[in-house]
Amino acid sequence: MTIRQRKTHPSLWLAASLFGLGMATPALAQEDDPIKVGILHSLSGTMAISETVLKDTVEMLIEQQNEAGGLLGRELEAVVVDPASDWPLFAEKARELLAQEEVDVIFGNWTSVSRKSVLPVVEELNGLLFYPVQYEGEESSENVFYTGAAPNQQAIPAVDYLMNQVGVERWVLAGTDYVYPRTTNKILEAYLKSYGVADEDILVNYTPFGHSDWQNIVSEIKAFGSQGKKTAVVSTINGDANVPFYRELGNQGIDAADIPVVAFSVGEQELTGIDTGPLVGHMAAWNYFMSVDTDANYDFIDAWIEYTGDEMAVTNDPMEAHFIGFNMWVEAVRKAGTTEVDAIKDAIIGVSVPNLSGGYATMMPNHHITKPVLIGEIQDNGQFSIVWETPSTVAGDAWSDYLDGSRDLISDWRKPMECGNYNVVTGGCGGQAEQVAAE
Amino acid sequence: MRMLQRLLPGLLCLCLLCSLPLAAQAQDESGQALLASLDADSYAEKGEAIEEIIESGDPRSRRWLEALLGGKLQRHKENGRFVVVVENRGRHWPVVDALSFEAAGEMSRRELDRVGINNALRGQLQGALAVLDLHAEAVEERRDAARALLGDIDASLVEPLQAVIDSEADGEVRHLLEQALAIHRLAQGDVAAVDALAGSLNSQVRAALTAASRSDDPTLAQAASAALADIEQKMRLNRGLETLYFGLSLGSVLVLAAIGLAITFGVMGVINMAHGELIMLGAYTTWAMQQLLPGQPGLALILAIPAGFLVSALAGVAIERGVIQFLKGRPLETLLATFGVSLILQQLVRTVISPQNRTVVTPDWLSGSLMLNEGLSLTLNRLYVLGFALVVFAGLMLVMRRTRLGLEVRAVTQNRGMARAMGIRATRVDILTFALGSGVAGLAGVALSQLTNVGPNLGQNYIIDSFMVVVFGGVGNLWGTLVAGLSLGVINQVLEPWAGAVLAKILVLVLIILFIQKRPRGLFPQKGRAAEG
Amino acid sequence: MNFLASLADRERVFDFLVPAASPVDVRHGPILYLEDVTVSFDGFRAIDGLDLTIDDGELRCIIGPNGAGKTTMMDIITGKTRPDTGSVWFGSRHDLLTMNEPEIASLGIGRKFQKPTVFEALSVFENLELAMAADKRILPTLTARMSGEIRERIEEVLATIGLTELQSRPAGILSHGQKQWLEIGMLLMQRPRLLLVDEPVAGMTEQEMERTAELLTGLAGKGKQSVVVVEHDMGFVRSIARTVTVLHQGRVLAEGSMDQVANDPKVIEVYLGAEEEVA
Amino acid sequence: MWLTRPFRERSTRLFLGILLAALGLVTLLNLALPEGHPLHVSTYTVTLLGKYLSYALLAVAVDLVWGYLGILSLGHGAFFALGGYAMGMYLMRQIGDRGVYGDPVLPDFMVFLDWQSLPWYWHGFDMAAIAFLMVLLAPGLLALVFGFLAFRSRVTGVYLSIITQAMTFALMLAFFRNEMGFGGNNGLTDFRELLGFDLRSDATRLGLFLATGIALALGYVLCRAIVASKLGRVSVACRDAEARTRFLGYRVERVQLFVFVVSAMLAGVAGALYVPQVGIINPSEFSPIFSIEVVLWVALGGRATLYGAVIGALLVNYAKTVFTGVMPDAWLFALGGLFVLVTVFLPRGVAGLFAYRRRPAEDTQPTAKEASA
Repeated sequence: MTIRQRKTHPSLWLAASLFGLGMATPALAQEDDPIKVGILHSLSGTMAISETVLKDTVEMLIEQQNEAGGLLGRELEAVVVDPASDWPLFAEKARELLAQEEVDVIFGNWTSVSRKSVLPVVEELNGLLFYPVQYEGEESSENVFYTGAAPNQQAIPAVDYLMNQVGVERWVLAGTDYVYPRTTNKILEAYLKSYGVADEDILVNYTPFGHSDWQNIVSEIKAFGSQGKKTAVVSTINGDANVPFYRELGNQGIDAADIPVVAFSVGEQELTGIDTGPLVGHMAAWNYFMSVDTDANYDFIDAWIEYTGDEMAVTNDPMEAHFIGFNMWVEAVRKAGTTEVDAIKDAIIGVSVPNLSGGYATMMPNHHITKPVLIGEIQDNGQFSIVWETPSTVAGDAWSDYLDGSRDLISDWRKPMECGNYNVVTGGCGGQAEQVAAE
Repeated sequence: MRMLQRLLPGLLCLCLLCSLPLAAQAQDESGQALLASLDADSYAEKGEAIEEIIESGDPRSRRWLEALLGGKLQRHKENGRFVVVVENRGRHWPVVDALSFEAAGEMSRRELDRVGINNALRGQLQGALAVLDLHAEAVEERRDAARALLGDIDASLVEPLQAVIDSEADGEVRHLLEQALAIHRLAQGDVAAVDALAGSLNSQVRAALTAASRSDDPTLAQAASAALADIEQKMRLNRGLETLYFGLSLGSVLVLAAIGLAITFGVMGVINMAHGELIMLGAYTTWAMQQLLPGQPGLALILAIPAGFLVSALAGVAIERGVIQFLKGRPLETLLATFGVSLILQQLVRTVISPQNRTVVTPDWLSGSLMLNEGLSLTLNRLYVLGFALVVFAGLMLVMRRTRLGLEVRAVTQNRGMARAMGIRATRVDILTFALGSGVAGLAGVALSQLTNVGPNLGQNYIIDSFMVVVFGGVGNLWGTLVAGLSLGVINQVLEPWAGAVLAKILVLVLIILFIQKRPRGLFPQKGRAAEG
Repeated sequence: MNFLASLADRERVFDFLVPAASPVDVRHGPILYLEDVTVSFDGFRAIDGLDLTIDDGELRCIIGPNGAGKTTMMDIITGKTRPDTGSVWFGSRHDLLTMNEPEIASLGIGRKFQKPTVFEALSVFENLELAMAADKRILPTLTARMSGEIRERIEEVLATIGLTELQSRPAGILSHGQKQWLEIGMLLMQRPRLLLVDEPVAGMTEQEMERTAELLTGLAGKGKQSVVVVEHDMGFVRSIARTVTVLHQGRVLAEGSMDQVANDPKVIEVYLGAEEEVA
Repeated sequence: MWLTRPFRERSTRLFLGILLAALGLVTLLNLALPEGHPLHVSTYTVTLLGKYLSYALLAVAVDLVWGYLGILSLGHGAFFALGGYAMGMYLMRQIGDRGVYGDPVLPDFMVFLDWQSLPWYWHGFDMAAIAFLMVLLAPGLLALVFGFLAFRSRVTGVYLSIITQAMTFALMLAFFRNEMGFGGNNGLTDFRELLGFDLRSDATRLGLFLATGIALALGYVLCRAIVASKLGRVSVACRDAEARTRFLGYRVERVQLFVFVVSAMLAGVAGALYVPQVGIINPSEFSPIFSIEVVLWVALGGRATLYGAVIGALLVNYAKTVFTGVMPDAWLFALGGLFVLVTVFLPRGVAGLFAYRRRPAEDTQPTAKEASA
């Protein structure tokens, strides 16, 4: 891009001399400023394990975009901060990015709590946030775009697969005790019961963060599974706790053929920390796997390996989510011809860009996107082999149909509704009415 | 298993045929055809294809099936050639030709198309291979194969298995196979089968009986539930032992993590917040060793024990010289400084190695579990860790009690001035003591690498618990640390089943608090006038 | 040494020589009464069936070889250590075994430690202020103010213990002897009925010792303080002793005037004998 | 009047002077100067400073017990968080039916985890008076019970430190549990207004900042008053020679309990002021590491000086903000290094640099013998 600058500068000087500095400088300032892209991912603390790669991903995408000539003829510039896995710090840093750095868009967050803590700031300062991780749903903000999976894009199809293809009758819903597993399990319980699964055939279990001693729970699962019915474990266990969990599974000899485990938070990145030998056959449900067999994916992988300089570097679902989100934003900016937030918010709805699994992702009016759902089985090389996928893409549903509170809510940010939680029964726009009006 | 009756003859002859040479030409065509049929779209067709392959009795069948099972049987997209991937990490894979099994150079992921399988097929393959294994040389393999067949028998297998049983030398295998058949008969509603199964603790058996106890035939249901009740009796003892084992194993982890602290903190009075990171260093050393010795995880692990000790010990010396020596008699300052050190070490690992967790491979002799009886088996890795913890503790006791160093350490810690006066080089003792404590932390890391994440946060997860254990046991008392660690572990595991993991942990903490009220100086306090002050 | 003179004329009564009003009941009999007290640490019997009686206003010296249980005895009286068996009465009304240190202290039992312990971070003046007999509950202490008359009392004691010019310096910088005096001064501020003084003259010069002797003898007396002194220094004991108790292995070995015990064969054997050997 | 005593001290007058001046200046620069003016203090900065000040108050509370009572509490975060939760619960109830589900009573997280009714301990928090009372009571009571048990049985030194740590750790795990009804890991967030003021308006932010500043001033004066009183000297006595103090007839455990509870309440207030400014309260405030960090601020600023605690808190947190911005990948090196260097080279903390008279801080440290005992 140094070349680019050499190209632009003389011409600008020309412009300046022609129209006179007074007129030109404001325009010049406009033209010359790089477009600032905020990256809000933890680089230290407990979440660094998962989030650092996402920071690198966005930086890579920005680099590529600049090599491709930037955006609207302007450079893209990454503004990286470290919220250090500290939730209040997330809010503070978001404020810093929007108020101080005046970034045009933010890519960031992993945990629900960090998103929740950033949400009010982004809404108050009217920023743009692209959130790349699968989450519990039950949220739709005017300023947030959810490029990760909502429950209906991950959990429910996975359970369908287990029920119909594998013939599972008994269910263990094991999760870390926080809102994503809680909500997902609530939804799944309701869903399973709607298919006539009896209470005694569902075992729900919650463990603290970073739980490292799984002996009891695994043996409990073993006992639960030895009741003569096909049993499966639906795991919403969070990052760190998975390694000891899978190790214990392996050692207590729970084989995928007997009791398969399908996980929603275990991807290639997590598997790099596990000796996958004993885990072959256990499953995960995502919208993307590194093993997806498309040229788009291979190109992405090559670029990533080149960028990180690590031949063994792996890609995962949230990275694809950022890939999609970034491209959608770029599209929207092109479409709107500006990086001005409200323009983007209108422009981006309906934008569709290719995803890495050979299809297209479209931004829906509820700020969620369409994704295919893939089920993969763990291989001994830490990759997933895709054993099933939805025939077509699924649109993300912000408000689950299986929870009392949210059944009646829909979200549509297009005019005239412009509401994240429209209640089809009362016909009112939930609590945010006043607030939307206020803004 | 429904297909086994058709392929069993094939299987059996396969074992005989294995060595017979065939005309290479004919082989290739037939082989290519078989493999092509494997590369079908639906899993059902693939199932059929697998049967065909086995029936064919082709000598390469076994290697094909294993390659298929490992997801290593792949097809070249352009020329449709089948290859078996040797090593499938990274982007470019060394492969061998699937027909001739001759090396075929490297191929990129892009060019290859995997012949995928799912759990159902995996089960089918494992079943098939299991039946093959019934004819294996090693009795252990035969036993595992027989065990694998439990609950997977259907009519087709009854005849041949009967034959196998008669020819089988090993009693255990015979017993298992008979049970396998009994389960099958039970499923057919044969009440007599219940007696054959009575008393077995095997989970498959229990599953079968539970199913039977739900059957509509009252006599069968009644008999089955009776047998179940009897089995439950035996299981109860098992569960008790199991919980105890869980507790001890958790305890041993706590002890390992804390014992080093018991030295640096308990004996030297240094509140070492970087202790956790010293553990982490030990774990990373294990990882590094495995990187240095690819393919020999076991050896690497063994070597990691001294290496881990050394690395952490050196780090300890660095910390002692660099920071702690300036903070003599100001333990609180050591807390602050070492906290800083721990931050630095964490970030160091993140930047130098990686913020992601590292894979530490578990060697075969550490994975799996030791089967005491059909119902109770102890996970090996934890068993080893438990033993390791005890060994480390014993070693430490020896050092502190029997060696010159131990004597000097105790002297210096009791009365520095006096010890000095008696010609003990206190500084040297400090360094050695701290190195010892840190080194032990390193050992803990090596052990933990077999149980949990090896990542930058490893230390953070253990530092708090470590302090709890040391204090609970009574500062400055190694025995206290041992007893405290083990008892806390057991209590936790006893509480967990009915309180749940989270509540159990909370209860343990509350218990510690209340206990300290009763014994303000831990389990093993120093008594007498000295302690009164 | 005008202070000695003033001590000499018995007409003048220093207010700090007059004990604060104490509920202790000494109408009939002794002020301190230990019976069959036994305590042991890890099996070792520090005190073994000890009987001891201190009369009101008495000055009692307690001697004995190391490990005889002298300090432990004081710990028991002041409630720091709980005996395994036996009874300890303060006057005829208060069972000390049912009370904790502050309660015992506020009953009017003051103690000076073997190793002088003063509040090194606080100034000499503040040390005395804290020691002063006053309402020691939380809120009164929080709102307490320095009245002129309190200041006077402290000044007096400062003069007595000869630390006037050091009063605003932190106690941490005092010499060993000065700390001893400061601690005695704190005792005086407490105005106790019974003083337990553990090795008061360790690390003092001859002259300081004399002053201490004078002071202690001056303190004791009917209706005034009773004093129990534990001391190794035979010379000092001889100079103040009226009655001497010899402890040995947690028991009373002998009791009586200095000369009596000095000539007691048992004592000579276990104690003085030992002394001579050492000497 | 004992409360007015501190004003006789030069250090206090100096401290209050600087603090109030700073408050005034910031307000002025924020209101008077236009956006973009080089000297303009943005609302972002104001909120940031507000956060620092609440941390400073917490640090003062810790210094009161650690510096003057010799109790190294590794669990003060618990009191801070409790105060925060009390405030958070009030703010949650203020949302009323404007939650996403429009439920008039239940907070959102309760709705979608289908709680049928409000748990009993949430009642009353819709009334400011009760909520603010709880800000003091909740930490106060916890401190009272915990302190009563601990001090009565004379738990001292590291043992005390570690059980305070155990306390906050247990509370953290408890609050992580969603059954507790405090929002689990997500905690309480998406607050709207406080006493009718819109939390998103700049005016409210400035107000909160000033309120925090004043709270800090009052808290500081209160602590000073205690320290300067005879009770303060008694607590120093407890710190340095507990047994001796007993023999002088003081109820050491009561002194400790009193100061401990006061300190806990201060911490609670700090938490309550912290929450509306950062907009979230979640169990991570209970994490032992946070409590240790607070101790670090105090040590770094200078133990047993009170103003040192303030300096430390401001310094460390400012450093954190800057480093996480300018050197996101390496800021932990900087922070860690800072801790090491200060402890090694400034044993009496930053305050030690300009301490004009000998500080008790570096004298006998009770835990010294404890730890090696």
